[in-house]
Amino acid sequence: MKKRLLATSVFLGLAMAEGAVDTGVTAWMLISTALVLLMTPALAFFYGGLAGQKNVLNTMAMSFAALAAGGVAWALLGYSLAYAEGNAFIGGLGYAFLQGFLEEGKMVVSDGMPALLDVAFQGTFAIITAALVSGSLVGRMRYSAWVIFSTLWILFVYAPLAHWVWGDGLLSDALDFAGGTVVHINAAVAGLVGALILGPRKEFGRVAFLPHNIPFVLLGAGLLWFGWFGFNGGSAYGANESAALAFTNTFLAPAMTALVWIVLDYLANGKATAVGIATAIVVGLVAITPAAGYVGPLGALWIGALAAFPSFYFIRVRPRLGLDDSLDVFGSHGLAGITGAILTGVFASAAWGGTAGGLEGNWTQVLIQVKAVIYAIVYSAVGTAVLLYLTRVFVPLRVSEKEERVGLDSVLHGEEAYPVTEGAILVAEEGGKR
Amino acid sequence: MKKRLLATSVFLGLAMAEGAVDTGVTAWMLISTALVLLMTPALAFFYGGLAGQKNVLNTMAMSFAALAAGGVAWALLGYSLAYAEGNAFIGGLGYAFLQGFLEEGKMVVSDGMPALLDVAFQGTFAIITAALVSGSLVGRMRYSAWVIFSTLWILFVYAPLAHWVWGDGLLSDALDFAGGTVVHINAAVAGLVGALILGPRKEFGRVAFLPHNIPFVLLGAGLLWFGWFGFNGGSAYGANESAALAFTNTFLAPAMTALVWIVLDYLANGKATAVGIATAIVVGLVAITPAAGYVGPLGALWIGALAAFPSFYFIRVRPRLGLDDSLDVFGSHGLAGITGAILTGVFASAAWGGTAGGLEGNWTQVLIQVKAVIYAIVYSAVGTAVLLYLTRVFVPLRVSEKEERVGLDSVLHGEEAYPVTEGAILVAEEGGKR
Amino acid sequence: MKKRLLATSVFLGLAMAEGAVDTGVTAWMLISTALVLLMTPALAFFYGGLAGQKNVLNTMAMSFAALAAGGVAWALLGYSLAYAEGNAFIGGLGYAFLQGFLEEGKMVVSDGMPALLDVAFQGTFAIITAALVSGSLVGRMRYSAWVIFSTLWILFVYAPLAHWVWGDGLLSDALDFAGGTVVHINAAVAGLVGALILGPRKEFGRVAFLPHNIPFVLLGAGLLWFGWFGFNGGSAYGANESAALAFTNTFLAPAMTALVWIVLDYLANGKATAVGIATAIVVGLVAITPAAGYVGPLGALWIGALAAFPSFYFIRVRPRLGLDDSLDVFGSHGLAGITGAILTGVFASAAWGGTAGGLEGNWTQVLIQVKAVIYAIVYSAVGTAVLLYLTRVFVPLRVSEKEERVGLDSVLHGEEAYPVTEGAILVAEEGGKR
Amino acid sequence: MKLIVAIVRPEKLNDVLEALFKAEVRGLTISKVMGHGGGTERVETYRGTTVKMGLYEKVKLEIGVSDPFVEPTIQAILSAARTGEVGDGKIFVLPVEKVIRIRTGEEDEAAVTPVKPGEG
Amino acid sequence: MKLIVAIVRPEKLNDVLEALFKAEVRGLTISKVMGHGGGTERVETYRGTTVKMGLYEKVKLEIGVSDPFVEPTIQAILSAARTGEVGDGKIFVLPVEKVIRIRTGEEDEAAVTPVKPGEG
Amino acid sequence: MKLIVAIVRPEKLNDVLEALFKAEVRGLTISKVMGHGGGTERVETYRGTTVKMGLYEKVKLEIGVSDPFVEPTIQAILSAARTGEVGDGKIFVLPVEKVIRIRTGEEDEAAVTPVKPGEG
Ligand SMILES: Nc1ncnc2c1ncn2[C@@H]1O[C@H](COP(=O)(O)OP(=O)(O)O)[C@@H](O)[C@H]1O
Ligand SMILES: Nc1ncnc2c1ncn2[C@@H]1O[C@H](COP(=O)(O)OP(=O)(O)O)[C@@H](O)[C@H]1O
Ligand SMILES: Nc1ncnc2c1ncn2[C@@H]1O[C@H](COP(=O)(O)OP(=O)(O)O)[C@@H](O)[C@H]1O
Repeated sequence: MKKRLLATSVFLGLAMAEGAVDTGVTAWMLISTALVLLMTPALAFFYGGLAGQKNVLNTMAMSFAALAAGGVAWALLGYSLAYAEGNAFIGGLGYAFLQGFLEEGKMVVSDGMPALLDVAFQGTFAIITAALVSGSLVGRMRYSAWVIFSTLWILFVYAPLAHWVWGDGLLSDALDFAGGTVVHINAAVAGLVGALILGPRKEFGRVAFLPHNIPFVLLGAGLLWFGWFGFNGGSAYGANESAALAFTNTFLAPAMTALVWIVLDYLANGKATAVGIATAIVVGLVAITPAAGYVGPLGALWIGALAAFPSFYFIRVRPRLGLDDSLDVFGSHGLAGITGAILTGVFASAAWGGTAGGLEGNWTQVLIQVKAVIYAIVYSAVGTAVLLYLTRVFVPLRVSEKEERVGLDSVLHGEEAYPVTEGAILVAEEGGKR
Repeated sequence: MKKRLLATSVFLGLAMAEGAVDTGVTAWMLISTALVLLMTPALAFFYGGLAGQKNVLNTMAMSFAALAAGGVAWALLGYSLAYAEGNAFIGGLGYAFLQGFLEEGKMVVSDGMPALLDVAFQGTFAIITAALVSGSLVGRMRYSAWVIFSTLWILFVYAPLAHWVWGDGLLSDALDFAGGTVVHINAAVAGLVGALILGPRKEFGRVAFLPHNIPFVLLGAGLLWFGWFGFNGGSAYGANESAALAFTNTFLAPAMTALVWIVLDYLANGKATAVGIATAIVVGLVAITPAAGYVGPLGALWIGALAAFPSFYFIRVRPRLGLDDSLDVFGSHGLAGITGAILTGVFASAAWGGTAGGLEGNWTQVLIQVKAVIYAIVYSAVGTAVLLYLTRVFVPLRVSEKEERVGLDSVLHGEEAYPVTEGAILVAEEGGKR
Repeated sequence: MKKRLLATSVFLGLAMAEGAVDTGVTAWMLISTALVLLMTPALAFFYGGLAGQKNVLNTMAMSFAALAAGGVAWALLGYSLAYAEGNAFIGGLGYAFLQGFLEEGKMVVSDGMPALLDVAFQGTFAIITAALVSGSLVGRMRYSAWVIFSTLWILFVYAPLAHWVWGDGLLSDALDFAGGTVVHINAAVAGLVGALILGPRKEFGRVAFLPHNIPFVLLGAGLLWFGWFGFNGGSAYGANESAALAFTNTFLAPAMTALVWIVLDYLANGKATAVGIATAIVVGLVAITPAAGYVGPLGALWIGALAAFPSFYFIRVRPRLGLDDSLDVFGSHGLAGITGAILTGVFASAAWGGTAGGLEGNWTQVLIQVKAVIYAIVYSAVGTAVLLYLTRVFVPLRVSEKEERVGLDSVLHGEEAYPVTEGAILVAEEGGKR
Repeated sequence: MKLIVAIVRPEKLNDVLEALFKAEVRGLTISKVMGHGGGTERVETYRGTTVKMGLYEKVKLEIGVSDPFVEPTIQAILSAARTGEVGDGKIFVLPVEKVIRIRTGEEDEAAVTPVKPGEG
Repeated sequence: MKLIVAIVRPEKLNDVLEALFKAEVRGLTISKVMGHGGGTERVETYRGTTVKMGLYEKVKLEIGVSDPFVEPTIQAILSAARTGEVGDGKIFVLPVEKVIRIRTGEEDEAAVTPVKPGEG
Repeated sequence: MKLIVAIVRPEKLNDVLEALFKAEVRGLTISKVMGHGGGTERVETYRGTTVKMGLYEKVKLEIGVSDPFVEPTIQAILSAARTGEVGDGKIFVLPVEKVIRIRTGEEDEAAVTPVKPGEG
């Protein structure tokens, strides 16, 4: 079925019979799925901590919307569009409405695990990708517009791109182990385009938007790292050498990025910031994502180190570019995704991961990687723009200036993150006993 | 030993030899146990965030008490009362004081995993169930009374009910995959009865009790979902098709519930609340719990969707009924548990889960489900009342009105959740060096 | 390779071929590694919650530094010093710079799992150990000094000690299942020595240092417990009886410690504190760490119960001893580590864990345990002192009194944990668009 | 013009607001404060650190009123905030030289007269 | 000597601070407060509990000034804090009998005259 | 009757409270405030956003005292709160027209005379 699945088993020289569950593989894929699911609440905390006091719940609820609407849409249709047999551009409807996972009254088993589980595993990727996009848009987008847009986006931007890269589609020669292109570049470009279409927050450039709770940012980063072991390790579709390699690289690269970032921060500000460390961890995780099972551990350390630079410097200047990518999705996920995608082509190692990269003489792979990056950028940008304009037909995308000022938690959700009980007067309703 | 265990292996047609560890199964059961254990701290955050500023630590400490006293009581006696050979009403003492897990100087292995691990796995269920009850009682119960009551409750309400359903007891024909009846209905009824016996908080109906930290509520919901994959997935007692099905359903149902809830919230308030989304996730998780390994994925989506309605509307009106079920345990866990238990009988599918339900013509199963629900409600209600009155013999159940007003963190724990250092004067003790 | 690895396989009577991956074992070791990694962010919350409002980020960033610099140093050199073939005192350079994990173009597999994964698994232990040390030093140490010191410490204190105990070094007859001596005693002694060398905070004894956020402390404790299942369970290097035993004991012991602690707290203060419960959980986890796979479950309950006493009473009097071990690392990790190490010798059971202890007649084991404890204390104390004085050659260890008063978050990181937006004036830079 | 500063129990705030509303006092500003008075102290223990907390949470109201409103305002507060137990708080009446409504620049009486709704 | 107490919108605080800076007013103290005025109420819903929130976040400035500075200070606040919508806030001018700078013991005018930098 | 308003460093609060206690001043109300004065500014950086923080945390004490207590109260604060570095804070003495103890309705001197313990 999925290219990724097949590729892995072929690489390992396994000829696993259809129909036999491998309990070890299944155990690992179960827990990996749970780990990736956890990444979305983790992201809600990473983003929510960076948000200002009045937009905390809205920021978090955007991620949770992807868990709700996005998860349902993915199961009913998105998975099929990504992974059912189709053409080079999009998958078919073979798995639509969750059909196709029972055969002769038994659950289909594929490559050692029940095939149905893949809907959930891949679903968690679709969800976190949509949730990532929200980071560029917080502070001004109407919640209803986000729910509609993000659901459509999973179906018509994420699913096709997943198909191109992993579903035997038109980018199937690119190396993208766990989603550097499909997930991170895709989300970041969508965020960037969204930020441009929505326009900046009204007070952007005049007022300082500061994080409201940096411990939450660190909590988010810690849980994201934890979850990412499932993201990258689970993408091996086995509990094998490939998983162990991907896992270890996911341990090494962000450690290196954080170390380099601490040094860059010292050099630039004389101080290592906590927000910087959290950001660096995410940047390193993004950068190693496409490479995780393809490069050796020293390659992972290099990728981690190199990925720090573009993100560090871009995030520093971004606000002064007049670009209101509120939580720096492009600076973190976009640039690190691109850096990682290209460096995967450079550091890929035949002995470790099955494919030689530039350093082992196969520079063509770098070109293939660049091509995939460009295709992804173009598709994501166009698709996102189309869907945003489409959404605008039904609901306005932004709140009013006054609503922005009052804060989206109150205006859109009727709540405050940390409710004040002083002066809160209980509303008696008819028939109510008070 | 446990019915659940036997059922699973028979269903899969496995004839696993006693004595051989399956590393994949064991790996999955180990991690599932850890996941379920995490649910209790997660619940502490879900509840603690909903609590007011002055009762945060008390609310959390109630959950942690279940981890401490409850865990010990379970290991020494509760497990045996639930799962050792006994009669239809209660298990024997075969496993009391952790005996019976060594044979001929080796650890007993059963169905592919070391039997001792089941004490821990089942223990995490007992603990979370007791912790759930606390949500109805926060804001007025004396901590010592809670520690005593909750420990007794695990032994004499939870353990027998687990025995009835899973331990070859009198409800062994009911379908309850992971504890819809044993855990959720049971906890919710106990909470309801407890709330009635304790009576409402003194200021209930006059003062608005607002959550103090909604991000904590979302954190709790996210971690609960994560842990629930072990709760439902681990209840397959294998890393197999049943686990994958239970897992995927645990992914689908709450997503659907949350989506429906967002819509209901929009219709009712014009706003989707963050507390609502968090609540919906829990409601969906509860509803799918009895059904997880018995219904197909479309069935799971239906159960998720339908479960939103009773809980949504009940929680809206509950405060106006004069019922101080402080954190809506009955509305969330009770109603969703009942809905889920009955719908399990409706949507159960022979192809997916081994037993046909109403839609496949076997409407008797629905009656069996209803019977189990009624038995559970009656037993839990009576047992809870008896144990509360018994506890009252030794310690008062409630704090005084003034203590309620001052706040339980200060009164019962001598702490504040967010201590104020202004005006905190260090107490010098004799011989102390200051 | 590692003694721990060999010992385990021999004990289980397995003759697993080099080269064959066991998917179940690999799945368990993958997730265990992720679990232990999570312990460091968890510790950041445990410590960060206990810290005062002005030192939250600094406290957390100390743990995260271990994840960054410590992780990289471990991978490049520390692992080799601990586990490559060497002499009785230190390992060689066989694994330095991540060499030695590929053979004939394939990843080396050892005892059922890819050998590379062990770098990550053991790395997470080195990281958390260094992070633990920081708890004694918070509130006064310069961040640059900490980054340098903690990195050196991992290489030259942690790695050699790991080699002595687990790497076939001079303490290889001691029982230390998952690191009671190597991790906890080591960290606590280093913290104690560090606190003495740095000296107390300037306001110590005059001003009350209160926790700023106790829910964070409980979150940290909950996540630590969760992660500890990987710490202890993963140290079985298999998904087998030993893992199940270690896991179950890790469930039982802290529950018992927490229960005893609640009682002691009641007796001493008339109140069970939430901070106390969180502390007790950690104390119980520490105490069972060396014993986890060696004692039966009743032994675990005894160890959990007994470990409460020394820590409880020491933590009560510590501030009055004039000792500014800021977050009681010695009281929690040191005393519980020592208690656990010695009681491991007492309660070890041949039937459960392969080695008889004192209660089964082998009192020599207790002497061996005491010897290992003493060696570890001496080595850790001397090594820590040397490295601190060495660090001082390059950077001052402490901030100034005024910087202490202003708070380390602002002074060292240029941030506040909960930034205040009132009065924050955006700095326009040249060329910047405002 | 006077500025009435009242320290009350937080749990009595809603009653006070209601009483002020009935007395047709609309504009006011409140803040969270901590008070020390004749009351007992709480003891808290965090690990080995035992502290005395002599401060209790209170709410401070600041109400600018024209002279005829002084008495009614005081009476409203007294009636709603009293429990009779130590810790009920104090009312201070301060002289004010000038009051200005920022929105309009209106001064004194005009500045404290309520207006038609909108965002406040 | 007067104490000028101003209640302003939090989002206007930076503008006010800038305006005061230009008016050469250096010393001031601010606090977060909640204000009730002529504005509308927000409704919030937490599960079954619906509440009316009649209070809005405001910032209070307290500025001790010598008499010649009273007018410039008021003007600076008025110009920077006004949006024209209900909720802009109030300024109160209170008489002060004595001001003392704790660091030096200087009184009155001398106490509110700015000094050379250092930690403030 | 006077209302003494003092802005002090948070780290000096306990010393001030102790000094006031010795001066037999019992009733007082404190709040967290932020102060701006002659001091330097902190720079903070959050990703690409660099901000100047001109405000420092302070604590405000409000103490209603009868006239004979004014001087002792001021002296107690001055002696306990002074470090000699910029940022020590200010004391303002405001005239008060009336003080009322809510619990009893007692006015003026009687209202600020301490009572026997209980919850405060
Ligand atoms: N002299 C005072 N100046 C300022 N605030 C005071 C004064 N006396 C009391 N308060 C405030 O009033 C609150 C209640 O006062 P307290 O003396 O405890 O009770 P009561 O007024 O009932 O005798 C205190 O917590 C404090 O906030
Ligand atoms: N009489 C008053 N006393 C104290 N504070 C007041 C008074 N009137 C208004 N305020 C404060 O000023 C704020 C704005 O007042 P409001 O009446 O809503 O608007 P406006 O002044 O524009 O008519 C209020 O939120 C409150 O904090
Ligand atoms: N004119 C003033 N009005 C109100 N508060 C003031 C005034 N001047 C100073 N303050 C308060 O006093 C604090 C210390 O004042 P500052 O001028 O920094 O130091 P110093 O009084 O030592 O010269 C400030 O942070 C502020 O809170």
